[in-house]
Amino acid sequence: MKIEYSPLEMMAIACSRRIQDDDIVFCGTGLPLLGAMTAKKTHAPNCVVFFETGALDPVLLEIPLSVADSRVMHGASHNGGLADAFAFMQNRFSGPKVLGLLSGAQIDMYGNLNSTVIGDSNKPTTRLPGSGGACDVASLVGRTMIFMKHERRRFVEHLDYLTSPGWLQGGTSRQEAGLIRGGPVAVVTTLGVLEFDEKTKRMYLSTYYANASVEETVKNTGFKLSVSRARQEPSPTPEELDVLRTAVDPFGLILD
Amino acid sequence: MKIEYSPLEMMAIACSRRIQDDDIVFCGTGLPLLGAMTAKKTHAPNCVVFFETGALDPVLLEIPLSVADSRVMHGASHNGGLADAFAFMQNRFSGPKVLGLLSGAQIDMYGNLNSTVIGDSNKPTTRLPGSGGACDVASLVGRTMIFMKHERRRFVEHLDYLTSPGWLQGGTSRQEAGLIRGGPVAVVTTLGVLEFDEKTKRMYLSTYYANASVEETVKNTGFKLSVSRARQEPSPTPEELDVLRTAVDPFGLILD
Amino acid sequence: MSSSKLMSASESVKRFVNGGDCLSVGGFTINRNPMALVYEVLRQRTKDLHVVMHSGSQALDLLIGAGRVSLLEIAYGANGRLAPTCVRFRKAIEQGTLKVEDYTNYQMTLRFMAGVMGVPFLPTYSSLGTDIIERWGFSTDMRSSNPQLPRKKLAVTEDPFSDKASQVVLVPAVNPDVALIHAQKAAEDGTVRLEGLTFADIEQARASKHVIVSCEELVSPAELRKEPWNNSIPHVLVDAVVHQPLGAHPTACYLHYDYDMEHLLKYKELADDDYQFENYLKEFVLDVDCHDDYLKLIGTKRLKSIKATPELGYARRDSDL
Amino acid sequence: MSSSKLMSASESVKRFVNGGDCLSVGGFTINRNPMALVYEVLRQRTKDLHVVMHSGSQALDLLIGAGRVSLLEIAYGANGRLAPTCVRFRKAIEQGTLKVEDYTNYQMTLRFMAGVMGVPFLPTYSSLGTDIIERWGFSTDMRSSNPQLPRKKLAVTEDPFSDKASQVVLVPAVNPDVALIHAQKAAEDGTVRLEGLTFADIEQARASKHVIVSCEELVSPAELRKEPWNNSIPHVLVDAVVHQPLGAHPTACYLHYDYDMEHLLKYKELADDDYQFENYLKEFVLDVDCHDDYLKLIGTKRLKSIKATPELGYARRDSDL
Repeated sequence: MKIEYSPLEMMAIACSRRIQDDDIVFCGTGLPLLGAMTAKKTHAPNCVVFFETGALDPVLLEIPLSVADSRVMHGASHNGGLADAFAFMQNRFSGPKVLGLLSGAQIDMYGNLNSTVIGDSNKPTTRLPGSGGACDVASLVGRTMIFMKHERRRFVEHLDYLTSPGWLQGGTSRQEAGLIRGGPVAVVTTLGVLEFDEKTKRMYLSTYYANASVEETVKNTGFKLSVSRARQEPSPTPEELDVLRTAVDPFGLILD
Repeated sequence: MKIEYSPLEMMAIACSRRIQDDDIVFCGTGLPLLGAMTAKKTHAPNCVVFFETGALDPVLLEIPLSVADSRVMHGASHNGGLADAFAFMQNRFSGPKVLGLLSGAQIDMYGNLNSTVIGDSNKPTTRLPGSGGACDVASLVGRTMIFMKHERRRFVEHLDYLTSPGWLQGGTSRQEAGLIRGGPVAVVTTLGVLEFDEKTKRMYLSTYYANASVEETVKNTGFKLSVSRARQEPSPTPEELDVLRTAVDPFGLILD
Repeated sequence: MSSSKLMSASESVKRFVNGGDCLSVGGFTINRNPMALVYEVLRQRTKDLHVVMHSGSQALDLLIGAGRVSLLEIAYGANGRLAPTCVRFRKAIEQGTLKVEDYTNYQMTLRFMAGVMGVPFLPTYSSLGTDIIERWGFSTDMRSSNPQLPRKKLAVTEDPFSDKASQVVLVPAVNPDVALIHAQKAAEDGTVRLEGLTFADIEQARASKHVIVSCEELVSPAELRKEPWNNSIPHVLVDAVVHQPLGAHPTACYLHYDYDMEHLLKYKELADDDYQFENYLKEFVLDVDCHDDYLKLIGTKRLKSIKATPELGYARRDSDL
Repeated sequence: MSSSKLMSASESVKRFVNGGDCLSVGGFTINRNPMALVYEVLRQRTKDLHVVMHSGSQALDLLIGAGRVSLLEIAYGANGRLAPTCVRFRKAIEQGTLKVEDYTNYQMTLRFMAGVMGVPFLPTYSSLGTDIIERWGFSTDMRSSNPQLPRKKLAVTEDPFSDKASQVVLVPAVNPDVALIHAQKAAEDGTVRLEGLTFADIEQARASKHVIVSCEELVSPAELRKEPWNNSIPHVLVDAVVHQPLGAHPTACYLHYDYDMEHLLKYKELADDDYQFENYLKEFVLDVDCHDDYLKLIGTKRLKSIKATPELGYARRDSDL
């Protein structure tokens, strides 16, 4: 029997699979949050969800629509303010344990993100919301996973504004800039999952979804993409889909 | 009718008289605290008592024996931690409103204090408790008042260790060192009250108690003391003494 | 003992907010924006504001849309998933009518903290290697002529305690002229208690010269002073206390009400059109006398629908279905 | 969901405190010293400790008196008015058996805060022009051979945001190996709630690699998680929870009991004599199996006399008269 699922569901599940049981998962809202909630309700029951607004390990009875939604804190172990939450990520003991889930309007081959402006930063064609906590998370936590719509205009050779640091100019440039740890480990897109070469820190295609293909991925990427290591991402299991649809987003607030 | 009173009572009252109704009074324990409590119960009902442990504007039902005594916080408007309390003193809006009450083992002619060591700092004859918050208060608040036993060995030409800054080397040296405000305005001793020359910032005798004299003060000071501006400190009024004895320290915890 | 600081929103803004002020607005995206106070700032035609905040949303968007903001230092302008970028914020920057300086949420928080602590800067590793450091929104000329702007956006320096070359970003302090905060509880003496998420409200208040606090519940000083360690701002730092239930509408206030999703979505649509935005501003703010009259426009039915379930602090979604 | 971190004091010290560790002790002078945990450190003969704290008192004095401390970074060593200078602390420094580095209370607090924040330093104006900056207790050699010591005691630097020459003191971060904290409430998952004065306990805990918390009351995680904004330390940062009523005796624990003035005054007297101090240490700590047995030595009559009056949080003095 073939199981039907949407690209958004596949993304949430691809994310979920990459979350480990001992991760402290920094979440924004939307799909990344669904990924974390799915992980927690399947293979990683001990992972801890954490928001920049300070709520740590809440019981998410309903999906928050902002990290400032009162829903992020029910049953949490602690709610500090922003100062506390970001200190937790910069701290030498807790910071390395945090997996940050991020997204952006543009991404380059080293996983750097733009969420500030499209066009000239002093007279932009499109103004975006700005960093918020994204640059902080990308700078400070142990590792990050990025969510992107896989479109050519988003996967660009040069960002219009480098808001959140990935591997900067690749190689050892991130450490050389003074960033103390971290960097992106995966980019979960609407077509597949990209990872970064251990040495060059350039993005390559790691997996493509059953509904997508290597060619489609290449066509929708604005820079040269290595695909030699690409394999197919396993389709969602019935359990994964069931948890996502009935326990994580029953009202289809994000998935519909 | 002659009113009997002790030197300690006179000190507490001399302090009380120099507290203004809009002061936020940083208190340690002991006599300075009695001074602040007396002021609050007489001419300065709106002055706010404040401890480095964070309690602001408490109702002091009993006299605390340490700034960490649980008695410092009953009915307070706020209890932050140390970080909060010291930030309050360094803050550009609240800091200038704070009057700090301090004491020390040694004082020099510019109102600098030593509460760290007697003798060589690496091999002291006597180890004292250390700065605690004294150096912070002396550095950061709008003005300070100092309590001292008036003894020659305490009023010294050279401190063994400069723990808490007064007017440093006098004149404009305090500002030149980078301290943003503050400095001592009075030294309340067992014999009288000393103040600082507006220009040179050298200590001079401002008032002597009725039970003491100018000569006694000079004899007990280890550096040359200007006395030309000295007048007699008015004796405690019956009201001042009554408040101090019955409402402030009824068990004689400090006064006896 | 302390005299009462209780006054109307109108009186508080008249006394403590002036044209040209550096204004800090509390809350975070769709939560606890001090809307009643900001509506009053709009009504009093206060101009030429310099706004400093971290994650701005509804309050900020109205101030910008009404043309009251000339300088903005900020990390984020969005209404959560209800407006991925605040509409009037976006338009004003795209049209070049608003000068903006981009920081991160942590950096803005550190700027307030430095202001609280009375130090010129605080350090962080965040943003090393990014355009947050490289690109400045304000020119050196602007900076040197305005004492409320830091001389430099950020400064990168060497860590003097490290053996090896190690860089750190210094973030400049900010001390706003006035902070507007909406709290769950306050007392007439100025003691304030926030419940739930506090964001950077405490830092924003403590860094500012003047603080206006509106509150859902006005309680006695004695009640708040029973547990002083649970209070958020001491009375001496607060200039005005405004008792205004539903004072954060259409944003949320934990334990009291949820954000008004319908209102915010409608606003987002209207805000996209200049004429309709003007009408919205007139209808809901400028032509209204006070916040209680504004709440009448919203209507009791809507307000009832966003009322918080006590044990959750927000309005249960399934209860609407 | 999270597994239990509940264990005995003995087990917690065995697992998380090692000889040579940099140890941070919570509380402040006569309040909330983690005595049960420190007694256990003494019983387990842990040696060569490097202690970092702000205002040390009874816990510190016993560790020093027992010869377990080789390095000390501190602001204050006194028991309030009960011992203007801690006796064994004073003797050890006068006899040259203890190396000490003097900071101020704010500086020690900033050192912990910098550790919490993961930054190398924090700035302050405090101590400019004083010997706190000029005189160092540890040599450059000691510093370069011990990675837990900062390369410099303090560093004075120029403010890069100021037009005129303006100096500021940078205070180096400290990240202790382990923090010992005594709290009013904790849950087996590691969630901790302090009530009343918090001192720098939260910063000390958050800066440390390992955290052991003893508590008066063991409550369910669900109870503490009802008001997460009133919790002090999140469960993920705590390694061990020890349920130990009267765990701060003879220092005070707000809402539970007062300091034991009689015991502290007697201690001060005994501590002045080497032989009597050794006897005290044996009688009350080393020869005792556990804290409950220690409490039996103190006796129920004394413990009853220091029991807190509920509405005050301390024991009323006039009730003894």
